[in-house]
Amino acid sequence: MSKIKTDIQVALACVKDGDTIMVGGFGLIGAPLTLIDGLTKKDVKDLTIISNNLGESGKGLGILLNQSKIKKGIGSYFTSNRDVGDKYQKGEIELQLLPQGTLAESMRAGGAGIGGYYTKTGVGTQLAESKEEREINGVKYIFEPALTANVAIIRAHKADTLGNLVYYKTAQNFNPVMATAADIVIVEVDEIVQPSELSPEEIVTPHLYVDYIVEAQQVLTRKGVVQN
Amino acid sequence: MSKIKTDIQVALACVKDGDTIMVGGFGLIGAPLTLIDGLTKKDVKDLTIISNNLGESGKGLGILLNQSKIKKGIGSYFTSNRDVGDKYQKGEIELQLLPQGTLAESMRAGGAGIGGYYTKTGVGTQLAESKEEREINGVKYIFEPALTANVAIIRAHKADTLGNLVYYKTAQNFNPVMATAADIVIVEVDEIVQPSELSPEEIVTPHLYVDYIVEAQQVLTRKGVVQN
Amino acid sequence: MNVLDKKAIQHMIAARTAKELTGPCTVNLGIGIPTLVAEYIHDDKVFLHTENGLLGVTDVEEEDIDPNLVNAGKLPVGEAIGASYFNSANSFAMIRGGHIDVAILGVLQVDQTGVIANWAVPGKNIMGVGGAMDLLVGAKKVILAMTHTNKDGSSKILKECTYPITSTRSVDMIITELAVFKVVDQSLRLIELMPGVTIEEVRAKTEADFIAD
Amino acid sequence: MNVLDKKAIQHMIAARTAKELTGPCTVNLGIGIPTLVAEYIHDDKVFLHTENGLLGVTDVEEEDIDPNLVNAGKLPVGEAIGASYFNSANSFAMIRGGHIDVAILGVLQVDQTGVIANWAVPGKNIMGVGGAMDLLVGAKKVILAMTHTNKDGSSKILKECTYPITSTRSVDMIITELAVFKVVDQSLRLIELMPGVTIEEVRAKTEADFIAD
Repeated sequence: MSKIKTDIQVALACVKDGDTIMVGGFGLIGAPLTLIDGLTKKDVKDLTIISNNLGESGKGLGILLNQSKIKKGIGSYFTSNRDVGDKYQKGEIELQLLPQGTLAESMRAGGAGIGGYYTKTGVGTQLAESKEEREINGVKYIFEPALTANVAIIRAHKADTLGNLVYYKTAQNFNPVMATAADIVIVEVDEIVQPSELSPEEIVTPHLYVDYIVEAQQVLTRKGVVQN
Repeated sequence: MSKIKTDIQVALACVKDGDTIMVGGFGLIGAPLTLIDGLTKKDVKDLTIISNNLGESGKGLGILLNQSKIKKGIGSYFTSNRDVGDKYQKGEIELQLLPQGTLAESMRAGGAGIGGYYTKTGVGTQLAESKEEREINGVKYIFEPALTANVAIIRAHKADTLGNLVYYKTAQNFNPVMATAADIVIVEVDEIVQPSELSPEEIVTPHLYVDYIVEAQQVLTRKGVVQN
Repeated sequence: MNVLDKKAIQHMIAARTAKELTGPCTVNLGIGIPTLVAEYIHDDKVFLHTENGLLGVTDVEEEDIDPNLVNAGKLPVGEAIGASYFNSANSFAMIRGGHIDVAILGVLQVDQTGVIANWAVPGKNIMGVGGAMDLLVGAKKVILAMTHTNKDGSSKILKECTYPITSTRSVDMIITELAVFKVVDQSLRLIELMPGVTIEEVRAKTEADFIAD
Repeated sequence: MNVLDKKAIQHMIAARTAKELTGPCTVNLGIGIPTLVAEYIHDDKVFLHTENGLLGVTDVEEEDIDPNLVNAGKLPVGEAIGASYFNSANSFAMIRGGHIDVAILGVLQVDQTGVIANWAVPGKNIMGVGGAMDLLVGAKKVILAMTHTNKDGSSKILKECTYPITSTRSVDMIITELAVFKVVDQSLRLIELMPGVTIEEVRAKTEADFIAD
């Protein structure tokens, strides 16, 4: 029973209406472009998307947004896609804005079995208005609950056939954290190699976190996103 | 102003009476044996030691214990050193026993600016008796505060001259986490190399966490601990 | 009980426990009898995790022993193909986050609801807990691999634990040299007798109530 | 104000800001003018951190541009010798844990106690916060590198912020094309006038109260 899937839709078969989906990437960098494209071609709705941003206008997650498949977005920087604001104004999407560090840390907490944690980030600001405040050793913190998801779609550089992952430069970003925080983790990679080809010290995401592996068909290059 | 120190006592000059010190290692594996030896030769008292265990009887931190330099021990497994129990019975040492995962996670929290967090580990047990319980999404958790220290003494495999660190197999254990959670971090290594010799992808502890580097003089081998 | 020496009994328990493991799965082995289980796993999709920082534990030849490559019991181990190393926080994040499929543990006591005690003895100093509590809350399935009785012949499977419990979570299965129990709805169900063992012997050596179909 | 075009003003601010950075130190540069500061750092012990996962940011030649190697503004950057990569959780653990020495930020507004607003404008949708709040609570020292006024000539240094604040923490220093202020005990202290600028000009273009020695 191999983790490797050649059909993107087969890999995405686990995604259901109403699911919460984590989507890796910082803008297009390290985003699972092939799997996002797959989602845009899948008949699914009412998704909650946890991702730093919701793509750009008409690109990546922006397509999914315009297809009205996204019920709610949880992220730190929606400004990169003006359509998000328009949808929000019209009441067509719920948004939860989190500081970028809180977004990352809450997913790490979710992956590590932590129910929630106290951070100084956001204390005294609008983003903390409805959040519990607590003083610990004389310092004010706010409570942030863990974030988890049904499915994470992420991007890595290489996977071995067991599912061990290594990443490429700043295309790492949220991907390793999301790999820990979802029930099912689907990764797209530049290359699938044999287990002996990744050294035990360089593996960032151990295979126990990874359920399905696909080869990237859409790749970010200097010329933009191209078909691989 | 190099981070590299050739004199162990110079590297340990920052350690003061009453300090809280994190000490890496899982038993002797990955323990900073040279720096621990240095502590046993330093005139210092009332230390709080955060370490998985307090060495073995008359070995490593066990020497420091027998020198009565340790006021309090925070760890997960003191059983490896029967002297700890004797001292505790006589009221000569305070102990705080934490589940191993809580020990590691609390230090990570300390290093990451988190004030405290909720874990399921320990709920309903003796170790949770004085701890705040909270239900999150119908699941019981207990509150654990972050752990930080004045100084961490840790063990790595290689350091570059900037202070970037890589570790060796299971000699990693608590060391990378402790590197993040103390005001001053002193590391002992097998080898000091030039920055270009460690690849950006293999570095586990970036140099901003490391203050002083010494070469290991006491090394764990198949024959036990030997002078290097 | 058959006339078996201590070591043979331990191996018998370990061998039976190994049969519960079919890959793909990730398994954490505790100290003692659970560690022996590794010798009886012949499925290369059963991946062994050790909480001191390695996924992909395998056995090691005497000549390849590396003092810095050990399991949670500080015994030398080897590194399987596809193995990876990580720090203690990440290792326990795997455990506590529910990413380990099976934990195989030893215990001091287990009660008839499947709740265990394996970290402290009253009257003695409470000196070590290690990763026991983390594994209990985190592993998807917990199997006990344990001798049925103490040295003095008293049952380790009790109506109620007299030692401090490790977690409020019930284990899933108990494997001893006499029998195999499943814990179903917080009660013990005898599902198998070990070769040559009678149910009367199990009843005689088990303080806890259990259901035998 | 001298007759300088927008770009020249930005570079002037960036160049002055760079003078505040003496190694060894780790510095995070925000988007906009702060990013330009990198061009004026010539101390190889000033290490640049970018929150999307790189310590050791350096400039990159056009022919070496890698689309997967960028800074927090998604601009292409290079990898310095001794650089390292990490995921977002680890990167923000560095920031939030107090391991970044200096953060250089742009703002929409700063008040006379040094509290800033740089993530939201009332009446517009609140759509992006990024790492601003994290840097404010985490960096040991925060320096603003900003134009003194808005396009319409109104002051960005106010008695009180009218936009939502980013943190209750006061920044440490404000550097504009007109002047340099230190924030001492939650009040602004003018410590330097930029070349050719008079204190009268600064007073005219600053709504906030400040102390000039």
